[in-house]
Amino acid sequence: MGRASSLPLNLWDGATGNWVVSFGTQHFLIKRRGNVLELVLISTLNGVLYGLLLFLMASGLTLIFSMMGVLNFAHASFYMLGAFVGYQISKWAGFWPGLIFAPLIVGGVGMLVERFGLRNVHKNGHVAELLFTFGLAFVMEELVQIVWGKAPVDYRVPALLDFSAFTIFSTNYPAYKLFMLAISLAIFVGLFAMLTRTRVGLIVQAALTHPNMVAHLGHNVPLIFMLVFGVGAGLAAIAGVIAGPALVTQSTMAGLLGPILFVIVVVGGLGSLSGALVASLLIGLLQTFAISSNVSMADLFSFSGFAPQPNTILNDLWRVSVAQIAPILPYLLLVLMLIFRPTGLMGNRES
Amino acid sequence: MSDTTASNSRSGETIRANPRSSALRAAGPWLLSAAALVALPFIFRSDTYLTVMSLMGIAIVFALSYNMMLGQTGMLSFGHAVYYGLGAYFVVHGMNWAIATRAPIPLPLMPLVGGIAGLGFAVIFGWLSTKRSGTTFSMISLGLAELVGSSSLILRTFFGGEEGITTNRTKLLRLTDWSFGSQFQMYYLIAAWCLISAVVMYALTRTPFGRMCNAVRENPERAQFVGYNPQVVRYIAFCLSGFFAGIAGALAGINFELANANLFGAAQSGTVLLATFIGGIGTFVGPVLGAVLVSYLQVMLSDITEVWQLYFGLMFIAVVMFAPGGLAGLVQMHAPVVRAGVIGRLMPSYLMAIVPALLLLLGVVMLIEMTVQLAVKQSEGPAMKLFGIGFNANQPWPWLLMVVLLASAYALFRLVSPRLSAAWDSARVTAAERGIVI
Amino acid sequence: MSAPAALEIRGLKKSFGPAEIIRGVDLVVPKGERHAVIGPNGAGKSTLFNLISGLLVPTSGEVVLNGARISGRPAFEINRRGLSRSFQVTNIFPRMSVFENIRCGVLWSANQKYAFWRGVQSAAGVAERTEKVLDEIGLTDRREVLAGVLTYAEQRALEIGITVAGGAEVILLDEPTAGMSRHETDRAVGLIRRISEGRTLMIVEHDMGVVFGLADRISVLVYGEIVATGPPAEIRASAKVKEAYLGEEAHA
Amino acid sequence: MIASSFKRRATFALAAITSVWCGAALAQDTIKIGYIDPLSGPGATVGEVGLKTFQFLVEELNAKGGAAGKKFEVIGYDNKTNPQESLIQAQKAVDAGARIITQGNGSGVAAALVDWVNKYNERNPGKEVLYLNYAAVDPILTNDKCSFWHFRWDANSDIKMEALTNYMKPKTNIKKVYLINQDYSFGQSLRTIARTMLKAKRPDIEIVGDELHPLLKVTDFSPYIAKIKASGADTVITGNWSQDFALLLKAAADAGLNVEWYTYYAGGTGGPTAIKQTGLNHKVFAIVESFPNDELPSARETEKAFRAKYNTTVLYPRAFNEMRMLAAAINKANSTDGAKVAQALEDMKFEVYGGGEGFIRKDDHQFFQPMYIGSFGDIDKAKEPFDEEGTGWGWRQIAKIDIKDTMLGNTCKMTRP
Repeated sequence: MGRASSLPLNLWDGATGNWVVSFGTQHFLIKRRGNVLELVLISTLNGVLYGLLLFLMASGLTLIFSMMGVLNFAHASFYMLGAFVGYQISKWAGFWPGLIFAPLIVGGVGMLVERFGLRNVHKNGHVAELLFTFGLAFVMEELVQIVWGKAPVDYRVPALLDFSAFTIFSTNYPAYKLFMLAISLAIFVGLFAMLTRTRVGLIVQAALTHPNMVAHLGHNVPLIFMLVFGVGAGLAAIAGVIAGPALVTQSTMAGLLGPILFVIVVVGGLGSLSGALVASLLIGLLQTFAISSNVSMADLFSFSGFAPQPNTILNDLWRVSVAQIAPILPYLLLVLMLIFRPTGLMGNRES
Repeated sequence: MSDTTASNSRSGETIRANPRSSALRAAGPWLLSAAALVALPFIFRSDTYLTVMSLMGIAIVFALSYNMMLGQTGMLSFGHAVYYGLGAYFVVHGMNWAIATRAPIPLPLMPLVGGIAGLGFAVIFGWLSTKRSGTTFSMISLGLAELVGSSSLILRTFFGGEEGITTNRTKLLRLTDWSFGSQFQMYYLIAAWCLISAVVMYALTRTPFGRMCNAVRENPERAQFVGYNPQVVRYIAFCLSGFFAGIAGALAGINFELANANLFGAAQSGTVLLATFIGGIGTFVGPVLGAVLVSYLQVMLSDITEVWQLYFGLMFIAVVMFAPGGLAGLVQMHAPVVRAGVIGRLMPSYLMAIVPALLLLLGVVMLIEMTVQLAVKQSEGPAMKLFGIGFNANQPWPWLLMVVLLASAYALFRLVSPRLSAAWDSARVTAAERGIVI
Repeated sequence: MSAPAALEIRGLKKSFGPAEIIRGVDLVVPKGERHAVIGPNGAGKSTLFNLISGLLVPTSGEVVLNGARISGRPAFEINRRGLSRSFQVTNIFPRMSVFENIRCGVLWSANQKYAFWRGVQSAAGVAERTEKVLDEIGLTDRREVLAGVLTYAEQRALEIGITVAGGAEVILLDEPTAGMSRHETDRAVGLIRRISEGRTLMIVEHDMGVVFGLADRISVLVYGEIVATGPPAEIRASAKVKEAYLGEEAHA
Repeated sequence: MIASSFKRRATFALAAITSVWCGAALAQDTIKIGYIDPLSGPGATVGEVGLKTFQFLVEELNAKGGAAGKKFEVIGYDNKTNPQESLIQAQKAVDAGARIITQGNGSGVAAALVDWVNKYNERNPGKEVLYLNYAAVDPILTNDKCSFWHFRWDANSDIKMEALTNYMKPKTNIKKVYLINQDYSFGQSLRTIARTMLKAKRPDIEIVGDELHPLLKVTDFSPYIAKIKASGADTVITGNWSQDFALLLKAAADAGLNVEWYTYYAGGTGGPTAIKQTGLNHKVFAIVESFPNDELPSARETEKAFRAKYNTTVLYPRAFNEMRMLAAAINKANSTDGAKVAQALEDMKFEVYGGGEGFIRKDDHQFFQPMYIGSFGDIDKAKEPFDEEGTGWGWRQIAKIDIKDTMLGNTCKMTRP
């Protein structure tokens, strides 16, 4: 056979920084400007960072969803609220008090929402609870707009961390991003320790795998629910406080992230924290790497000489690059996952 | 038309009742609706109101199609706008094709194109998503909606990018001298399709399949043990719902002579969910009420206040928390009391409850508008006017008044609520004594 | 055994993870027989019913209904072949009227399938059959009430009504009298006797009075195995059964 | 003096309801302008500034007696940046007596409105509506989709690129250019024209990257910045606006990307704050028809008065041209009839806000005027009094593009009534 494989074999030529794409015996050289290794390293770091940020939110969402059966649509709104409260405190007292107090305040707000809102809706079933959080997300965005306006606020990276930590080849990596990475990791470790070492953690774990068991435990279930909701909101707020200065702090920030969180929870597997972690990292890396790739079908198959008619749907598909479809990859992953592995990566419950 | 689909309480009677009178009773509400639809443009004559009523008609079809899934079959979808949007795109392409080829298809038949497109895609996507139920189904619907929404920006040839595809509805074959150029004529086209779709969707609830939809919503496991495959029931419901969503989308496409990516958007899917739920998912008329109210508020509320979305959200939360049956649920709750003829007993305490309700509303509106004046509209200064009364929002007395309003509303509620519940209980007991099924 | 078998169970086994709940059940229920399954709590009676009716898929072995293998088939298909069951925990359509509940049980067998092109009221024979079942279970005057607000005994009767509405030849009843008063139980037994006339009945029941009064034959299930099968008198006399299950009660 | 928009809107709503019940249109005692732009939701930041600009202009014109003996009145309609919603609001505006609508945000909205105005005027002869566009820059609106009823005061995206590339032409330090734009019609047309024009004017410039990213959906631009960095670009051209601009710059500053930025909308709301945050001092350039620190005294005075009143910069100098020219056209036609006003506007020459003469090209109804390149950074407070968004930094005018260097052909085949 002339062609051993129909799949392209990609090789990176380290000496020249070019990629060699081979189809059997045919080789194609794709010239890359600059250093690919640099791109890969930076993308990996960014992907992991983005993934960990997502995990901070997804962990709370998973906890709430698994224990209370509530798909909390407003979860990303707590993230937004965390960023704004953190910003407000940073204006009065600096960044660090904001890091401590904003999550506490938002966690408190979360508990109030559970106590006076969600708990009353509980008797009307899960759909009503979901719709309640749906409305809440709506209202929270409006309230934030009234208080802080619609334009982005000037939330600054603390001076202490405003330098570049190291330089890979020629790209500076900001210290603040390393700090974000460290905080996210620390919280992940802390959360894990709490779940495996403490009494409340054990109850929570039992509830994750056997949701109907919570009621039989004899503990104060409403109180536990309230705490879980508060902790979930607080975790999202931490993500908000640390992401706020790095990304933009604006009332639209909740709407941008909300749907991705659901994807993570489902892809990771309902009721699985480690699944949520893996899914967060997967989506973080997937999106980051997809963005750094300009390849389209037209590039891949340029050797074939095939070109679809202009102004046809095929032509649209032919020319779209991986970077352009990066934002829909999570949803594609979600749909495929649900079709082929409905329990998610690490889940053991179907719905 | 107004009885519940959850409990078809008259189904037994109709067998015994005189067939002619029962047919009349079934047709009565529809004839009345038809008469009202014909008469409305002569009462509300401006183009603005014709536009708003056209939008209501579209929203009614869309909300009813949504409720085929949510209310009838128990499937919560976050992506119903997919079929709505595709309906609009296909009808606009269809119209442009008909204009270009001079195909002899009159405009009034065009919504069918959208319906068939909606059905076609529901057949494909439904096959994927109705394999699962509950939350998983909801998630798949969300993912599919995002996928289709994003692909509309990739497949520009078909979807026309962010500008979308336009058409001209007056250029199609005309059977009468109506060109459908004016909103007046467009209104009647929408009204007719709205009525036909509503009749068909209502009839669907009265078929063996419609009953099994309810059974699957109530208890999918049990449905299996009476011989039905819940997955098939859900799939058919999904497809039919997609068909009517496609019709609604096609009407929107014809009305605006435009199809674009907004029609797929999460906002569109969210709006139909809000409208359906606010109206009430437990009854057939609920979504109709919700669609009418929400369409009106969407167009008109933004004239009165710039934070209309906040009022919108608060209203929705209030419905979820205090009236989970929606508007129609509230009305339905009173049906036995009315039939027992003891509604009069509730009136005194209702009249009393109106006072704190109004005070509360006033207080909340003041709180929101004054905050907005000071926070959002700083540049315009503190001078504002509310309900025709001018004042300065930075002075203490309006805030004091607001607090007094809220506090007295709370106190009055505490005072009235025991009376209200006592009156309610007594009315219900009397109704039960008089043999009215609750 | 002269009558042909309505239901035949061969080497049925079911494991959940490492735990084997049904450990090889063989049983033949002839047409027209009223067959009771008794056994201590946790013996696997409900699991056996779930395996027969298609709610669970057996690990090995097979279930044969009227000569055709049904094990591994989905529940709705087994129901269509003429096997219907009730549930230990009331399993009805709560926000539908009593009439609707029963009618849902009738529709498939009246060949209505998924018809969305004709009215449910125009379907031939459906209303009459529903009326008849309503009459049988004594809920005619409660027809318009939502099933969810019925009394417990009424819900149990409705449960049986839904089960038999489709006219299945083989009926499985899972503890139909559990939680009932003496008086309610007597009425329920009367109902079961009426509806099982001319049908094959399999019943799981704890109330020994009901079992011995109703059953033609009894099987005793202990730890996932049938330790004895026979007419009531034989079971009452069996030392093996006494030892394994009846114990004290038989001596009393 | 407008006490509050609540009052105004409530009065209007009441009036609208009354008019419906009476079945009669309001008496035409004012020239009503329907302002159709986002006043709620994410787009409201810019939409509200626009509304304030038009309110400011209405007051200015009314103080001079209005036009043709009538006063102006602007009524805001919230289109939620949604084309369909815009059509509903346009219908409402027309019902409320407006014969002139104005809009600026979103090419999709603009395309829908042009289409709607065409159809409305065709179907309602004698009640023609004019659509004055102050900020939607998709070239198609004055080319393939041009309309007799549509006038555009903002330079379209191709004209801006023509001016920008003419400025870049002699700059020899530009060697490698990276294009990053939002993935929708505006971003796409921008990247295409940028490639064409750079190739024609500076064939030696290498385009090392050409990126489209999703519109308003990206939260972390660092992957894109990594790509720009890997490409070795020294200059980036972007049409990004709003958060897509702010986030892009933030990520660039974080990664220490040292390039020059040629932008369309760095001056937009939130843009200056973002640039200041990143510390890119005089590295970000924008092309506009006038900057706040314009030396023309009249422009400075207006800027001062506008800031005093609304605490924000004059974001839309072109809206001043639009409204002042509209008043002139109504006076010239001595009528508010849509067709007559449109005829009066065609070919009109006008002394523009920032100084110099501009004119409307009759062929396609595009307005032409001198354009300016500004650079954002620290300013000399004595000579350049205006900073932006309280950052202490401001715009410095670094180049003027003569009107002849902004002229481009068009493919418009206008049908006139």
